[in-house]
Amino acid sequence: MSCHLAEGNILHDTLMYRVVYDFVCPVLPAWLSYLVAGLAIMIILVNMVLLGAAVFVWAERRLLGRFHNRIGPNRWGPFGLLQPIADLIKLLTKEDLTPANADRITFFAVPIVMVMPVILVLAVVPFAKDTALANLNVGVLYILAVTSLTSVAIFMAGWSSNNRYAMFGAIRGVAVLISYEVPVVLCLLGVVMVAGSMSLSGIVAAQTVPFLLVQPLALFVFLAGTSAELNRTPFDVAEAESELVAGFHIEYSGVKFALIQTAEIGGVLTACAVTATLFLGGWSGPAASYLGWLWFGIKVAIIAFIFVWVRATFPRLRIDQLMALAWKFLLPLSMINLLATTLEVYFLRSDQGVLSTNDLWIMSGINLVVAVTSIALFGILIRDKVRPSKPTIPAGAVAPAALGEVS
Amino acid sequence: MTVKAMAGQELAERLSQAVQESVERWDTTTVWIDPPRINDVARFLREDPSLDFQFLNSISAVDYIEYFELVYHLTSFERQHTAVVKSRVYGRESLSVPSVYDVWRGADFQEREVWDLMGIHFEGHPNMKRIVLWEGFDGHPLRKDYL
Amino acid sequence: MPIRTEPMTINLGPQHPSTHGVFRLRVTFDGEEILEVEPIFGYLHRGTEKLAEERNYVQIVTLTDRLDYVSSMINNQAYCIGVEKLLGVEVPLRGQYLRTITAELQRIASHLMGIGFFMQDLGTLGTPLMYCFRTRERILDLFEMLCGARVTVSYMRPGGVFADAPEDFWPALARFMEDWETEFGEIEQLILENEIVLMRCRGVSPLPLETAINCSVSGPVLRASGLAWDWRKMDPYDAYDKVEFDVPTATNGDNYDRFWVRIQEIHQSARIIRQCVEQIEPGEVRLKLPLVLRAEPGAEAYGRVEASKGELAFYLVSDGGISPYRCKIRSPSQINLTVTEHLLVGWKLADMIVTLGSLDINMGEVDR
Amino acid sequence: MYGLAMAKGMLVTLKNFAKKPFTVQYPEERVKQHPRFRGEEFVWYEERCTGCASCAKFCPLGIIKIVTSPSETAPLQGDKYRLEVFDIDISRCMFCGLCVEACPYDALFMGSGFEQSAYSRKGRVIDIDQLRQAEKLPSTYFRPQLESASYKPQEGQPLDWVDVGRESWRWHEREKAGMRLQPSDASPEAISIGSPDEGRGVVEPVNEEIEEAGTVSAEETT
Repeated sequence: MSCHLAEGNILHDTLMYRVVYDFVCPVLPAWLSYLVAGLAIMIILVNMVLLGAAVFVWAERRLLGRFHNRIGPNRWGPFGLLQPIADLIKLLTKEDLTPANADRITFFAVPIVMVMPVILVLAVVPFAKDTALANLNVGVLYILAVTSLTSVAIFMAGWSSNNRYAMFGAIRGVAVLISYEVPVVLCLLGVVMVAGSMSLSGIVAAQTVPFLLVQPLALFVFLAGTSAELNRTPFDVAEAESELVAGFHIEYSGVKFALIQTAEIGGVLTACAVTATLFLGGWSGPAASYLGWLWFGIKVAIIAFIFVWVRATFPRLRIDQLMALAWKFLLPLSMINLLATTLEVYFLRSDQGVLSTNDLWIMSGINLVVAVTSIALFGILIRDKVRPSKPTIPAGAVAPAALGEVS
Repeated sequence: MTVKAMAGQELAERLSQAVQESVERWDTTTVWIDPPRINDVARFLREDPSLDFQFLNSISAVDYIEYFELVYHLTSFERQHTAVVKSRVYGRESLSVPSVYDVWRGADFQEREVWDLMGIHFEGHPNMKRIVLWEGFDGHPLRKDYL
Repeated sequence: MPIRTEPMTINLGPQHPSTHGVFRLRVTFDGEEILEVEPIFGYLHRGTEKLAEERNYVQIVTLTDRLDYVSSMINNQAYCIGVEKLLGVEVPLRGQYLRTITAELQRIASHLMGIGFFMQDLGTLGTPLMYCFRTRERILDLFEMLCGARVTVSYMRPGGVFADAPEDFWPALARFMEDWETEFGEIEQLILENEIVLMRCRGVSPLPLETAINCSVSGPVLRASGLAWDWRKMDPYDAYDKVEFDVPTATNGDNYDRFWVRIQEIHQSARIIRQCVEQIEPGEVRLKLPLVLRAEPGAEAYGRVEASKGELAFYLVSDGGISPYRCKIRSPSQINLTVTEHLLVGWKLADMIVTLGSLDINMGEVDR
Repeated sequence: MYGLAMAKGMLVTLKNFAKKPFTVQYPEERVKQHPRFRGEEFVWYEERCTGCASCAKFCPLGIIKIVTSPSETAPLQGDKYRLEVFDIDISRCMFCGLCVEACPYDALFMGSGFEQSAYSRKGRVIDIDQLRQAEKLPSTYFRPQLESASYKPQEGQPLDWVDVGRESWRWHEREKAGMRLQPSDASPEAISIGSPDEGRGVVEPVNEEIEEAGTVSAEETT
């Protein structure tokens, strides 16, 4: 019974998979152990998303509490750590309502379609050295493709709920998702170009200098774009609770609502993981061969903190302003980044097409200047349109001057 | 610099000159208007440059059993004076007076409220329906005989 | 070829997170744009005016607390001024100063709520709101020290205030006035210049002065449109003629101006409080009036104050009995709503919420 | 530059992130209550109460129900009315404190509690026995004599009826001397004063003796 994986298999060089495969293959036929190992890893991954979402819910609520100068949930378990479990129990025991006029099949399918991409994305993210479910050589492309599914789910939710608020939310959500795909894709092109690889492991390996420094503009655009795609303030127009109450998921309750929430929060975690991988060097760090998990976790936590921080600070943009931001601000920025990176890569790369660490440092210097100047330039260009001429207090004014002279 | 209340007599003289047979009586602070002339008087009060009552503070209605009294509190920002104009509507059933909606938009909700709670109908108001109570409510609760 | 669109009618409220209570708007949208809007209210109607006809003059003070429940001190003041005009009495000087101080503290608290919920409507996740509440909480603490209640205060009585401030009130007030600047400075730094706030509010839903006056709009909304009209200046009551303050005005009357005027008024209120604390002298705080008051038959009074939301007035008519014959409440929130249609039509859904927030209505007062 | 104020705002929130929360965790930790706090569980001193029902007349909601019966000795010896029913419907009470303000004999005080819940509305009607047995921790609301003695109800020192008033009243002395007789079983017709409407037109005496405030000294009562 042959027990080794075929060369060229996309799974063959991921440590996680090999460990499980080697464990089961002595007792099972090859095809079955192939399947069993895959299933085992999948279960681990799904649970990781759920657990991660639970921890993130708790962390976000605690952090938001501190940002608001209050305590935050602290009743269940030490520091309120069991709060997400209490929430979950509440949601699971709630009545699961379906509106009478809803499109039932679509309505039912939405939570599943929403959760799926989140878990699928994590399949290609390396958590530590050689530890990803699939070391896909088109990883970045795969991520972009899979995350686009969310817009379908949002539109399904809005349509099937047969609720006007939900419809509003869905239309807004789809518009935002589609617009923000463009700058995100363009800024990722820069990263791919510098790394010379589309596989996430390859990108991590290429980061002898973290891409945070090499591609600051891309990081900025990527963070803004992802937070728009994840419906987080200041870009949360699709579920704007002060306008649309809950937006596209207004009719969902119980288990379905729990799944949608999981998808959203898991989405944030996934975005943090992808950002950490693409821009902060993923699992790399001192003693990364066995502490990779730790470095990765710390980087994800930092990005997540920034997400929460931004969420705690800013008001929401209006939908047309949000579109303008995507097309007039983020898109040009990512174009500039793409242009600068292209030129740098063209002139700096060696004959084999590889960039050395020195080259990366040079690039990061140039790109920092490019980033600061271009953001400042846009800032100054936009300024006059929104900066108010300050109203003033008339000194001791009482007379209704605006009405004309007092006789 | 403070606002001063306009004397009733002065206002009454101005009004009786401008709008024929509009003033019923007056005292030191108040002028009573003949109900059908309310709209004309209101327009004059707002448009006359020496009166210039651009601002309608409030419309109140008081139920005195034999009659209802409508009270208009007015202010002029430019002249910095205030005035009280009243109007007595006799009877209990199907009362109707002209609306001042077209003179002061601010009368919109207040007239509707007077109709809702006191049962005085304002002719010429474009949206004369109940405001704080629901459609189909029986009676007008602020009347003294409403129990 | 133009795309054919169909108008869509939505009932916004009465249960909606940002209608500030049980307010309902029937809105017709074309996409995101508002074609038609009709405000519908009355869900919180409690018949205060009818109830007032059954209570004696002092008991009505407790009803006024519940009108605009975020600025009950000013409601008390308006009512008490009405009754004093009806009786033709004047409050002792210390009583006047105490009323002015508490009313201005309440104005700060009310405007803080206004600003906080305005920011909430803009879509912040509660951060500015919580900072506003932090400051408001300290004001409520001062109120508890004064009169034993935090929100429904019933502090004032016809003829003054019910009791002098306890001794530890003055150091507490001084401490509050010291810390207040930095706390509020933080809020200002967070929101006043924020570009997103500017983008969302500048030039949105402007209210021309002509319309504002014709629609009987008052308070910060009127001043944001450019008219420096403040009843505290123009018809001084209590101690307002003994203190100096400015009337902040803006010119455009858009959402940002309304919000900006509120922030500036908070500063002016603090200025008034400082002067009052300096000027106040020991003495009587309440006239010796009978517990059950009677006014002359046929007497009437229009007691008006500049409340935090606009001109709040009580029109009282007496028939010589122990309760007013008629007690009409001119509520600024309700009359400010007259401009809703003018402000909202043509703007977007998101702007509508912000505009409602900038009008700073309170349903307890709209419906009474 | 555009965006600077946003960065400034981020700094503000970060600064507040490091600050101590201003809220407190309620059951374990409480905000400070002030002595004037108007709260639940009215403090009632039977010894001081004459059953005049001023409180009931002055209650804006009419939630105080008082039934008294005159004792046999009342007309001759100036003994007070005997209270049979003193019900306060706390579930409708709005704690405005007007009943305390109306009491001319300092017999009724606000309490300082705020956390007494019950499963039924009936359970929230405080009757005369509960009022008798309740711990006497009067709030200083509208009682300047307590305030000038800097009494703090939250610190939990119950006050006796002799310590709370502005002055001693005649019947207190008589009661001390044992002059009060027990009423006979066949009590005369009870007078119920419940709704404020029945109190209409009554002009209460001015109870404004605030300047002469002070706690009752030992000599006065003995």
